[in-house]
Amino acid sequence: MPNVDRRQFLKLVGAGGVGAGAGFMLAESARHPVEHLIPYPVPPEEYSAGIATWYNSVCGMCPAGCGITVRTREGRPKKIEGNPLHPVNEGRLCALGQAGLQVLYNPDRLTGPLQQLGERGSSGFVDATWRGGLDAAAERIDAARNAGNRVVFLSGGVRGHLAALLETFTRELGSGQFLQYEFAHPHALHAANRRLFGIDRLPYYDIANADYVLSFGADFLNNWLSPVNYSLGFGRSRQEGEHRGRFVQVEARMSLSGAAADEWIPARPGTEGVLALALAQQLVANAYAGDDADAWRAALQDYTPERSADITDVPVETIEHLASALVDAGHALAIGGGSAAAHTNGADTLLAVNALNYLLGNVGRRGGMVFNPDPAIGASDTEPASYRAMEQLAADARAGAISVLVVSNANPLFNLPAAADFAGAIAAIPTVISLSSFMDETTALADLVLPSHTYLESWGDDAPDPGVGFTVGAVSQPVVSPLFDTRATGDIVLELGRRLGLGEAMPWPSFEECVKDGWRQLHAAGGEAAGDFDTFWRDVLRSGVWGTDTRAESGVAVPDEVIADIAVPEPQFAGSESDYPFVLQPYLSTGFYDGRGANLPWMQELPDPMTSVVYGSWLEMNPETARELGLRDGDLARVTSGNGAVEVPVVVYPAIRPDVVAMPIGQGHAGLGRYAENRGANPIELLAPSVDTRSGALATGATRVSVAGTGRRAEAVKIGGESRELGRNIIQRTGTSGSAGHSARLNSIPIVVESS
Amino acid sequence: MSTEDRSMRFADVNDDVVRSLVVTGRKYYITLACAIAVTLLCFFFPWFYQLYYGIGAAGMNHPTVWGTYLASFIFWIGLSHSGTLLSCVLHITNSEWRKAMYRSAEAMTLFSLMVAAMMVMVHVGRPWFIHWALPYPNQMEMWPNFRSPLLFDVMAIGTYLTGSLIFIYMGSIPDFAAVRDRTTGWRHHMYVLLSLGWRGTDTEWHRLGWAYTFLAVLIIPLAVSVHSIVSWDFAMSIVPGLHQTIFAPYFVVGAIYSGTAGIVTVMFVLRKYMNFEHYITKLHFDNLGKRLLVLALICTYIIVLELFTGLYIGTSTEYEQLKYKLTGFYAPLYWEMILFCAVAPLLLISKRFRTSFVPMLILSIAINIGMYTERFLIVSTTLSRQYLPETWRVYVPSLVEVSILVGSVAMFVTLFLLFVKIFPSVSIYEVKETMTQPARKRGHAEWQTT
Amino acid sequence: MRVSIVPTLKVLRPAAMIVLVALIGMVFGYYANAMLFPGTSPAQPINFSHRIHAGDYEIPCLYCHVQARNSTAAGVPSLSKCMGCHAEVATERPQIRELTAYWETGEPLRWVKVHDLPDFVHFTHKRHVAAGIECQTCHGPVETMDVVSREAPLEMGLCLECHRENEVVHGDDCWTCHK
Amino acid sequence: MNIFERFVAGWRKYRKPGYYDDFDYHWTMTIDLDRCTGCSACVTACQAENNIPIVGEKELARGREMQWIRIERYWEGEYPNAKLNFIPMLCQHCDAAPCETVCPVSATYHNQDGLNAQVYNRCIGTRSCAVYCPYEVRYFNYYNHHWPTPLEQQLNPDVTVREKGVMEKCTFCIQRIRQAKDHAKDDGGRRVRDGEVQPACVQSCPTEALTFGDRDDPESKVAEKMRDPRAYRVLEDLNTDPSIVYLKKA
Amino acid sequence: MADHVVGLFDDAESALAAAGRIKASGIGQPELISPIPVHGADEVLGPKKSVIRRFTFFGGIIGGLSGFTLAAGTAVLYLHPTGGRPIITFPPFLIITYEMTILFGILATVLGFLISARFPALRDRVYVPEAAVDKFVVTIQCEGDASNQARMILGEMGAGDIRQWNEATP
Repeated sequence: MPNVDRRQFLKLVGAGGVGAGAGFMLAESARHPVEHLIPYPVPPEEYSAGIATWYNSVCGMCPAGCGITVRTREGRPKKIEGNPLHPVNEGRLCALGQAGLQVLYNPDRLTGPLQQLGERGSSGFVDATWRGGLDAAAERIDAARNAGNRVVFLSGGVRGHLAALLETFTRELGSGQFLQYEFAHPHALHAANRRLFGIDRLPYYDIANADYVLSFGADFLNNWLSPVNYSLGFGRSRQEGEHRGRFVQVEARMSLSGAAADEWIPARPGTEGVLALALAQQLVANAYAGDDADAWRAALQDYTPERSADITDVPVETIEHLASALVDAGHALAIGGGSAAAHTNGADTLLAVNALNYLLGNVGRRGGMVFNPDPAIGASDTEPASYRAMEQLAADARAGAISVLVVSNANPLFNLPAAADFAGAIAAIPTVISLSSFMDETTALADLVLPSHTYLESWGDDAPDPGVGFTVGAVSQPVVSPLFDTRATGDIVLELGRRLGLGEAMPWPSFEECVKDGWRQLHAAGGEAAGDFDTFWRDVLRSGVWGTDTRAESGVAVPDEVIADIAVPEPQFAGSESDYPFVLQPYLSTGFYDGRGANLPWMQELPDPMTSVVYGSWLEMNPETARELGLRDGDLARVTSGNGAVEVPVVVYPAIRPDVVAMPIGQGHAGLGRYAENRGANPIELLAPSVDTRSGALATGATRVSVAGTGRRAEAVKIGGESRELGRNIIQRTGTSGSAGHSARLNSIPIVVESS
Repeated sequence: MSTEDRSMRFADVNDDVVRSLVVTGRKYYITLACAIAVTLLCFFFPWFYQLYYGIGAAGMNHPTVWGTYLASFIFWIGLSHSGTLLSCVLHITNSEWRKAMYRSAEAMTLFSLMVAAMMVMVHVGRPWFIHWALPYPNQMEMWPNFRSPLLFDVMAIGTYLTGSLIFIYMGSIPDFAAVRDRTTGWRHHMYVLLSLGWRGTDTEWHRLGWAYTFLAVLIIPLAVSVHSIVSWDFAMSIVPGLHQTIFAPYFVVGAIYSGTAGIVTVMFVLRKYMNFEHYITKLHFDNLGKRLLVLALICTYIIVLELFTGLYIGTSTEYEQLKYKLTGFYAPLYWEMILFCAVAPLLLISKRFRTSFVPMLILSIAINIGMYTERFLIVSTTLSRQYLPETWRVYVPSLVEVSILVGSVAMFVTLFLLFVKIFPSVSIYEVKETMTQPARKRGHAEWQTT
Repeated sequence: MRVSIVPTLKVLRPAAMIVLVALIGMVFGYYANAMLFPGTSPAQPINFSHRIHAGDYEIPCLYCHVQARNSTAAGVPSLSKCMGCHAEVATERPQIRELTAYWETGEPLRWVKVHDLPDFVHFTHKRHVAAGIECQTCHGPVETMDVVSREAPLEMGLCLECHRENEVVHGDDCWTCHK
Repeated sequence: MNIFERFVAGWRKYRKPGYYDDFDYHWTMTIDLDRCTGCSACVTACQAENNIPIVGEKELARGREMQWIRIERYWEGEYPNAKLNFIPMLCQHCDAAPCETVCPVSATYHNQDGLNAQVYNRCIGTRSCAVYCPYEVRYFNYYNHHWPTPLEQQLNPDVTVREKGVMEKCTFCIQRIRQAKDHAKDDGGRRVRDGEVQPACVQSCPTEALTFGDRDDPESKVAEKMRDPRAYRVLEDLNTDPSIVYLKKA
Repeated sequence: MADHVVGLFDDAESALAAAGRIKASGIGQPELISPIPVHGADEVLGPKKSVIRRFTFFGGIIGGLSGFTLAAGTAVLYLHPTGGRPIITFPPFLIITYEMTILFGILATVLGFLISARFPALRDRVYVPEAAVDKFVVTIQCEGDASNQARMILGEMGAGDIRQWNEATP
């Protein structure tokens, strides 16, 4: 290099150095982060990295009791699918069931026992130990027992051996009371069945083999009783039978099932039973030829089409064509429940629907309804508590009769109307212990929180109700080792039992043993033929389900005095029509069920199938009504009942009666974690404490409200844009050429499959 | 004829141009500092924020995945279409009046192309992998997809940028040489290198003339192809409102239109602030005005054509699309575009209007605002109304997008300000060609070019 | 007045030199980093020697990396596997003592991944073992290494070349590895 | 074969429209609209299987939903004769897909199984594929999405988690298809049987409205359903040749 | 090195005439240095042919071929069938071909220009700075007698200034 002087040399060295440093840092920044391989010190059985393991269990998201199979990788559940062997869902599963993973992995789960040091409902919860927590709980219960005060164990719907265990626990306590509160429990259907058929069980509806389904208010394709099973049946009825099954839905607001129906009939709310009786009357008049035909004729003579048309707001022609369709169909099936049963005459309505089934000869028949046998496992004597029972509980509490309340898997504060003042009741109970996995509204008021496992971490078993018409039992097993410092409900109860000296009645070291013991008895009942228990147990765990597979078909007789007594009284609504012009119909939402799914982000982001709204609640009203009230889609409206008021955005809904407004249940939580908190409004709060007179269930559809605009806008977040097809023929129909005349050219080109 | 002041001599041209390069006032520095500051603040800062955060910083949503970034991209590409293309066409047709203004028009091309390339970087989701769109050997053995209209863009814009750069440079070589002789220091070295040793011999002029003409001939079809290809980014899709054969000519015309308007703006600024009153005259504005008028009429014609065919066919998708365009959420913008691009330019019929500087400036800016709106509407009205009504959703640009748009203008201004200090922004030798030639002192007949 | 560009080039030479040297320095620095700190043979919590186990004692790879045969991951042997032998064998060596300490406390070993693929690459050992590909093809002569180091670059080109050479059916479909 | 013949053969091969002589498998889904109730089980199944992020209310309000399969709803008529129809909309895996040609970096292409592949790690995020797709089933990652602990433990290890700036869409659960093929290969190199592989949405559908299989196999369920006179394809006049076949509502 | 005689004229015509006379006198080939291209220089100084057009032409052809090869080769080497189109697809590949034709045409034109005009200048050449402003300059390489003759001609033709130019002493 010629003539490089000192200065230049130094510059060059400097430049080289800077360049080298820059290059070095560039390489450094492009470096991959270090990853680790951490093998188990001792690998669990069946574990192998990179290979999925499937466990069969039972879904705990709603009372339907579907069988699930959980795919796990590296010891972590990754996906929940239906268990193909389980007769209830045959491998299928609804959205909420699949979101069960987010119950397990919910970032807002309680990670260990908590003790309230401050005032109730304050943020004074401090971490506690299980030992301390259980000691404290046992001490309080013991004190109450010794003082002869009541200890109430309030649980959500439970079945199987857990129900039996809880029953034993409260019974052995002496002063214990066991209550199950399930918001959507079909009390009215039970009552109607009891009354008409003398059977206190839920029927299995054989929709698959029915070719005409007439549903009164039951949203059976969405979340009524056993939706996955009904959906399977619906699909098969529609397209797998000899004829395409027809399906008619009667309800005031089009539900998801109403959307699937071939015909949707908006009857006046609470008068669905009258329509059923009108049809029955027609049936008896024209087709029915049973022995008791005369009795029926006499009982139904008032329900002429004309009179019924007046009451129900369904045209006479519709009634007549429905009646003749029922007669003509090979297997016509009537289903009643949901919004039709949510009135003060709910049980009577269902009684009328049942009567229709009876007259159609459906009971115990293929393509009709078959009553489920008694559950094979964990038969429980405890009736799920109706609203009336809960009111009683609250009254007792306020009267100071209850000293300890243990709440497990139930959220009465959210699921009871404000009118019930359950918060006030809880305030009067000296000790409240919550076994919830989440900080829900009720748990927030507890003194002691002993968080339980989620259903994916615990042992259990179940006899689905409604089942499939034959005996089915299913075992639920933990599919993952507990994520947090929580314990199974059964284990907590057993532990409390030990501390309270109830070990004799509850001798099991763990709830797993309790379940196993129960199944051992079940196995023993099978006698010699059943083989040895370990093999049986392993097989049951592997398949996740056990039972028979034939339905006993049997007829049922209806006593004449019951027939003579059949009538559907006029529904009573809280609030005067002039002050509160609209009937409020709250309904279980697809994603949240009765509110329990609101903390699952998948469910929050699942667009409501009917309106495509996410993350929020809304008020559905007829376009006509909206026009009269001067409201547009997205206006914030104030909904006022005699018992409260909420503000929700309006969603104009083309398929709802003009005198009805509807709101989904599920949002409006004050607790339950980041995804649920302070979002939307809870329509249950608005409800008047009216009950179904026969069953004592809360009549959720019996409240009148007034709606007024607030002048503000708060558009509900919607995924969908324009909700009309605009003649683009996206959804095509056979027969009539859909909505657009010029669309014929869009018809399908033939898709040829060449056989090779 | 083309210079106002016949008493100007050749030496004055050299003096004026060199002065514009060397003598720099405070005003210039302040403007430059402002432009750079705005570029950094409004373009780079939001862009880095967006890089860190994700494209979510912009307002795009599910059906309308393209937004103002792409609209700006087309806008800048369009603006580039007047300069080099116009210069080439005028060069080939030997238009004298081109000579005073073509240099800065070409610079506009160059810089708007650069800004357009930046808009692509801003637009894509992962600009750190943008090199995957270029064909180069790599260990993944993955090359770009040459079937993609977007890759046509890459090739066309790359070629156009190269071509424009070379074209403006080739035309400037004699001027660099002239400036070289008058400068000292680093400027001198720079111009020595840039002028390549130009002397101005008859051979050199001859070679330059040929090369320059060839380049012009090559660049005209190139420029037409560039904006056609940009239009194909849209027209090759099957989206109602985009899938139209008229799009390529529409875009080309629109591009030249907005570009010509852009030239008017730049001419005004140069004339006013670089003291080029002698060179950029009413004649230029008059001529540009006439062209603008013609282009406006063609543009209007195509707009009407689009409406007419769409409404006449009346298929659901086209019809809904047009209805939305005319009366929907974006309708005010549409009518604003019609006003600025189709109605206002009719003023150009008046010669008095064409030869008044300030009204022309205002009109040219209005046209470009209108044309920007037009590009924005192409993206937003069509993408938010496609085949499935269920997906229809309105798109509103976010603050980041608006800021980046403002920043991109500032970037253009910055580049242009730097340009006027490096390139002679008026072509010295071509201006001299248009001037009264120096004549023999001994009474030879004077001759001049016309 | 001169027209040649040569004098100017001469004037600019020092500046150009600086830029050039800086660029060379940058390239040098980049590769120096890659050479000096390649990260291909990271330090492990226990100095396990594949040379001794796989080389000297000729223990087959699949004896410890059992799952390579049937899983996407080859699997790192669990502590219990190590202790299966080392409860008896060479118990006195300091490294084995360390191992025993891990075993006794039940603390898992944190091995550092040597052959690490990006998350968007879904490589499966099973298929490659089933196809009879030697482990050494990608992992290098591990049986000669005291400290395992990554020999192959494990980049897409490597996979693609092998897939094409062996005429893997649809082996260059992107979704073979990226999904 | 001399060089000329080789050239001609190569030319013919590469000039063949669609290139593939025959797809190895021609995966197809049929959706029976008469069965679909809009219950959205498929939507959640897809989210769980394919690591689809939780977008959040704010982002949903800005219209940035992420659902590889969505339920579209169209009202028809007015009260009291209003009807609501559902149609599940997912990537149609068109054999003449407009989205494929437009990608400048070949991040989306058609593979030998008749699938419209999307390679996330190749995507540079021009979003043109989403513009070109008439079905609007391509979703863009506007951010890096986060899963609050321990929700991230649910992520399916067989599916890549997409980073910001990347387009994503339905893959017909390619990880499941691959797994099934893997099993078939282990099983003596047989072909994948009908029903052996089901995407998550098909698997979950409570009304069995969705069916999945190889349309080239005339015995398969999908082939049978495609022969149904009710079969049609959405926006068929666009000639995109989709692999999703809908069965008309009655 | 070579000496040059340089004559500065005020106008193009005189310069051109002077160049013509010098050429006619057989001293050598004069060069005309001017601030603007001079019309009619060809007639006086002899016609010029440039190779640029060949560069442009062949550049374009090479560009076109390489463009198509690039596109088709890329498509064939790693097959990514898209949109039901053939692997080698004409309409799009022709566009690539078109763009590459123009790109290579432009680059070749520049190359041709640089080569044919002998740029960049590595050695000093005869030059007069005034020629970049307003003087029309005639130069001729000559020594001795020829030089005097040239000076005479230039002077007769009205050169305002006549200089001697040498590479060593500019």
